[in-house]
Amino acid sequence: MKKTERVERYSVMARVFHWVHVTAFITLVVTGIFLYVPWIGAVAQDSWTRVIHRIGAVLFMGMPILFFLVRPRSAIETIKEGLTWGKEDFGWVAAAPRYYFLGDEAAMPPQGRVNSGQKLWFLLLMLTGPVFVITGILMWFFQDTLPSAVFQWSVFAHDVSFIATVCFFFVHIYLSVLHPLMSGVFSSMTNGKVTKEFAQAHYAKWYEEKAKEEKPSGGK
Amino acid sequence: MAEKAILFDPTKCTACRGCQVACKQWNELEAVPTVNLGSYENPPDLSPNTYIKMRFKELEYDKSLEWLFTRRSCMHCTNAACVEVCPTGALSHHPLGFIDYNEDLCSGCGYCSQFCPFQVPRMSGSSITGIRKASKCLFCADRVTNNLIPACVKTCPPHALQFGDQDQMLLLGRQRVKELKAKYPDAYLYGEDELGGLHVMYVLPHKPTVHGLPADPRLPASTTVWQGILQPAGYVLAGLTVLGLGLNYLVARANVKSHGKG
Amino acid sequence: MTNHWNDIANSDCVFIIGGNPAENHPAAFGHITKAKERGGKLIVVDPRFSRSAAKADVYAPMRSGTDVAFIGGMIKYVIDDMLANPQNYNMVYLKEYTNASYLVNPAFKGPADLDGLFSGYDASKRSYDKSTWSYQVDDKGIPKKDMTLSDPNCVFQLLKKQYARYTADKVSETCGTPKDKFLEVCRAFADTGAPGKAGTILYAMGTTQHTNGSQVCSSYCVLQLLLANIGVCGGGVNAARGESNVQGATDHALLFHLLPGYLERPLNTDETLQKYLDRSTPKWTDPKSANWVQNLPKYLVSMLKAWYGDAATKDNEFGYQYLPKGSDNYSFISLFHAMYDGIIKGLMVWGMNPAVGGPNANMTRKALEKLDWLVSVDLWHTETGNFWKRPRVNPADIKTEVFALPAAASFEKEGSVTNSSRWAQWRYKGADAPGVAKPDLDIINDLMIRIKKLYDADAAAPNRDAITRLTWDYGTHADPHKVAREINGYDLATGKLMVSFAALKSDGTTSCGNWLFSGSYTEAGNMMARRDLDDSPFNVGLYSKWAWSWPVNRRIVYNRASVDPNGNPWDSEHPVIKWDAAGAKWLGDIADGGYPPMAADAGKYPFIMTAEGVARLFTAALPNGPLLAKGMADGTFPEHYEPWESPVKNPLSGTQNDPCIKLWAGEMDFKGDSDKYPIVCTTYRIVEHWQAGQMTRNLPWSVELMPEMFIELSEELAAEKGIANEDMVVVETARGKVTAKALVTKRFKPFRMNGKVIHEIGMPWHWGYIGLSTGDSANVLTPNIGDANTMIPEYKAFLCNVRKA
Amino acid sequence: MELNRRQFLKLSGAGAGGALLYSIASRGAALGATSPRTIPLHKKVGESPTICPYDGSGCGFLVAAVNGKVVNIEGDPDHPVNRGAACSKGASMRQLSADNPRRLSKVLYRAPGAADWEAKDWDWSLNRIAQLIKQTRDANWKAKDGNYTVNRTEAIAEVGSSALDNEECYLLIKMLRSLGMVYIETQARI
Repeated sequence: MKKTERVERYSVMARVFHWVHVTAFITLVVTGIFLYVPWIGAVAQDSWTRVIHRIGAVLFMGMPILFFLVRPRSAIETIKEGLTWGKEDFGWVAAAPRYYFLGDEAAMPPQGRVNSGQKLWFLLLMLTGPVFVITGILMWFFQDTLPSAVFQWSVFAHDVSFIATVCFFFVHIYLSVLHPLMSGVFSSMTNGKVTKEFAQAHYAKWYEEKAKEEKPSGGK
Repeated sequence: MAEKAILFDPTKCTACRGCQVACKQWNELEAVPTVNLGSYENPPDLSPNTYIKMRFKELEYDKSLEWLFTRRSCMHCTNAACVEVCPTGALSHHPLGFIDYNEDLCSGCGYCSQFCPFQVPRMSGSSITGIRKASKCLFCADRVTNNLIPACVKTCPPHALQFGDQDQMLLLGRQRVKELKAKYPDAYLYGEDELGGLHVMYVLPHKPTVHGLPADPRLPASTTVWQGILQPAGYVLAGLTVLGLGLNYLVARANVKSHGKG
Repeated sequence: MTNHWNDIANSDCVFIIGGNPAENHPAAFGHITKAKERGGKLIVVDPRFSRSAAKADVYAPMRSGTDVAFIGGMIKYVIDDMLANPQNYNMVYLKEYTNASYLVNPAFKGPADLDGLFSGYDASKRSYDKSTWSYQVDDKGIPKKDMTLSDPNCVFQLLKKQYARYTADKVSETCGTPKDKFLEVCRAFADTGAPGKAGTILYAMGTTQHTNGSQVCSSYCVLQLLLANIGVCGGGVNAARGESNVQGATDHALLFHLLPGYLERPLNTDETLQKYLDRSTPKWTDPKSANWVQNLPKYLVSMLKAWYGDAATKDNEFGYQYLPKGSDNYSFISLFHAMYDGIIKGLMVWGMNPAVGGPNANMTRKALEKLDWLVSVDLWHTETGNFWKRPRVNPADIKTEVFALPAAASFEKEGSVTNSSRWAQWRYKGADAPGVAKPDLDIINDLMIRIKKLYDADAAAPNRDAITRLTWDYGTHADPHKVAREINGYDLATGKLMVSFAALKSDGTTSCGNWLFSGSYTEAGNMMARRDLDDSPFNVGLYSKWAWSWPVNRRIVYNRASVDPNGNPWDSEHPVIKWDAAGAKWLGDIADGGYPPMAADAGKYPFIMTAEGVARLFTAALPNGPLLAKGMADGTFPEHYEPWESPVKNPLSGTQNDPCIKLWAGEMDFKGDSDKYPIVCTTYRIVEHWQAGQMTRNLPWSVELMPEMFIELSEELAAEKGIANEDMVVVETARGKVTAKALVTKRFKPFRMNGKVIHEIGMPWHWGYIGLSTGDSANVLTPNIGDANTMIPEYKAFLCNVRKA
Repeated sequence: MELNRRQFLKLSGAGAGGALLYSIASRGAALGATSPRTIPLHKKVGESPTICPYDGSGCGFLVAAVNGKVVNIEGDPDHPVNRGAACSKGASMRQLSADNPRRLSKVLYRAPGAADWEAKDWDWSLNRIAQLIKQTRDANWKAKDGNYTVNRTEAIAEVGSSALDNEECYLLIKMLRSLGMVYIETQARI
């Protein structure tokens, strides 16, 4: 059987960063959720969740920083990408309900390397990540020195971020794993590649740019 | 079961501080290293090894000197911020009214110590590792659930501390305030209404702030907004998200199939 | 205490002066609170605003050492008020139960006549010829009386004359007390003079530790007698004692001048038992006086029988000659002078720490270096036991052989202690002592067994029989019950335990180690171990079946003064005793002597322990009797004298100091003058620590509460000296200096006396150089000067200067 | 006005998708909030009556010990003087016990000029003390003062103790006077 043609979406580096970050995030969620849901709180006794939460926090804070240090250019590009909103993005917003519910692919304008939904997820993380980090650090290191109101509102802000992030995280997982239209997306974060068809269907703009880029360079 | 309360009458207290030591004796708490801070007061603050301390204050009132002695310990609130924010159930309302603390359940999050309007609970251990436990006055839970009175109350030579049914203590406290009114127009029974009623009430000759107590202790606004609005909102949002995604899954699966795509 | 702790709750007015029960006797405050809840008032007079003062209804500051001036002013207030409003006072009590009506020798002159002195003073001897301090007697030797109290030579008129100088203005000028505060105190306490009302005076070492401390106590007695407050519920003159068994140690005569039960020591001149008894047994001819102390021979002979058993016979004066005799003053200050001078070569220290607790500590510590040997029996290392390794000395230079013997703590052994209420209470062994530590009883027993063995083997040793014939049959481990029974005494004919001292005999047929404790351990059992809370019949808190109180389980002494001459209580609400005419017996407390009421034919005067049978407003000097019967050393009435070191001239007379105090002239005895040392200094205790500190400065919990030595001074003085709170300051006297943290407080205020500002500072004396918490000892500052009667050091008022360190 | 968490939820959470989840989640808290814990006493309270060794009030205390070691000391609730009360000193009495490493647990001896203590046994020490007492007494015996026979020694003194039991005080004074001692003082004098 002839192999389906595949295109690379994420480098090894990107995938490692992604999964380590995911691990940190899930660790934080799991060890954090004990403080949110009282009836499982008993599991959290004797502070082990606090220790793990702190380790997770270091990873969670550390990965983006590391990424910045290792791949400063692509990090900046990623941020630029997330902040750059064109007409396709507004088109995406308009088309999203039909697209995701009814599979109306025609309504969806062609998307770049990341679609607008992913941009939103990224932006949210850009927002909540620092909130987590700053309030986390305040609560971690400055609880005895700053007024307790700072801690109290830090908990609040940490929680707001938590709720928003977790809800969006559900969406993220759902779209990555379960949504019928997205059946190919998961592999992009495992082996880094998607099929040509998938790329064309979901990231048409990106696929075309990529195809153009590859030709002059002689390709493989 | 009738709720119990402690009534503290600073006008009878002689600051012998038997309560401070009796508490340590019963609860096996070690002495805190201290230095003299230009006053009789010590240790300087509550700590994991100090559940109760007396505050000393010199005050000129009505042309004569007063030396105020005020108890500082857990107030065992009815509307208790610590219980509201405790995520693990380590802090809870005991049917006898006091805030029961089950150290085994404490995860060391420190919320109680940060949300308490009286800044009572203290953390032992390290906030860096997070390996720690909260500590605070236990209301001598093992004693009071075995028909003994709390160690601090029992030890008080001038009967400045009394223990009994909350309504009884209320009556005593009101009576005492009435007696004090002649000399102290500001006399006040602190804890009758504060935070839904405290299980440690003070007969105050002066305004609460003079005694170093918050005039109007409340649950911090953050507690209400966080516990009262945000937390449930979080459940609602998460629920809605999951519901929405499920709905989407059902709809999308049917539609995407009908489009004939795989 | 004439009364007891629980009885304070019965008081209508609790007057605390020279004491600070909130800090030093906290349990008292349970009873004071009850008194206040009943509507009673609390008065506190103290140089500083103490934790007791913080609870007072009336607080009056008073410069240290001016107690007699203050009380004298109150006495004047009461006498003046009494003459104006006799209906407000118990005049029957005054006339019938005190010597107010007794006529005094017309040759007697007092300070009002002699510028602060009494008649008979010999300046070269610094003592009085007391021959004029006597009563006018009739041909039967019975004192003459004037029941109208108007004869100029009657005690009441002499008293009035004595205190006429003590006006409120003079008190204010002398004591620095604002006049309105002084009068407030007078009014509040004088209210207790009404029949049925009672006021109590609660005092401690702030009263006694003065060169005229005994006279301060006397002044309380005079005041209380004028107000009819002695013998009644809620009244009395009540010394709060500072150690768990300082009462018992005194009762058992661990004091140079006594034998057990307050019997006087034999003097050089008491060559025979008979001479001793003749001298110390009071004689009185008034048939209405019980003169209980005339029974003294029975008590002494019974004690000798307990000590020397079969070796005490009529033929050898019951072993009287085995007792050492001495007339010199061997009191604490003398003792350390003798040690300093090399006379004392060996010292046993039993649970005491004189290197911290004694006055002029630098000299005390230096004196210890002169010893050949020192034995310290204690629970802890003490400054005394470790004097050879104190700061700034080289142990190699000190040749003293030192032993530290580990003793068991109170709850690691069994035995009894006597509290301030005179209650002997049994306590039990509840835990094990550490290591090889053992009860003092075993240590004493074991040591004496070895000493006896040495003397058994040495026939040539001087006065050997005193040791070898001493009964000492306690076995290898002394049983406290056996000792307690020996103290209680036996009827030697029957071998039965004595029921009370009333049955003791002087013929050698009874034994009793200490007559005061006779009845404490009877055939019915150990009375001191009783735990029955029955308070019948009057429910006034006597708790007569709880433990046992000397004498004869009497809870309030002089209780016959609580009833009228017919035996009916002055205060029917709080009766101590009551005569049941039908049953011809007393109900309630054990009455002072079983006699019927005074008005009955067989009745006696109420104060059975004085020769006169009445209480003394005027302390006459009687020819025979125990120490006090022979009068006070320094006068018949309390008279104000300034402390030995004082910043002012005595405003009340030209006699500056108590004229009878012994002045020391050792090479380390220094007196400071007010030019160099203008500030009054006083020392005291705080609730968190105890005495010389070894029992609390080694306990982490106590140290946590009060971690450091400190010095308290007023905001005004601090400003003057540029001292801020928590600064280190140096306090210096003629004897030494201490450095400690300053505690600047509103609780000390400068005294304004006749325009002159006098500062006073104070400090606790608990610290020393050994222990978990260490610090400078306040007693480095205090002088070697003692009370004219007791030689208790004047710790409470001396002169100093203070500066920032 | 303060709405507590449960009240608020009743009002706001009902009907929402998460309400079910919340009600499950909060049940644990609701139970925890009123846990009728009866907590067993963590140690014995007291059994052996004693009297406070500090001031002269004579307060009653109860000592509880396990295998001879003190686990608790607190006021004797029946005692008429203190009715169970204890000041800071009385309440700290337990730290007087053998558990306090500062307690003397050995017989210690310091030889003349020595820089430190050395441990000895009772036998040696008491024999030595007995000898010292005898030597000092006999060598400084005063049979006469002027014309009077006085039979005393002024070379040995004893101070204390108001910390002893009555029975101990009595045996002590009996011993001291039999030795002819006159320099005998206790805390009462100072």
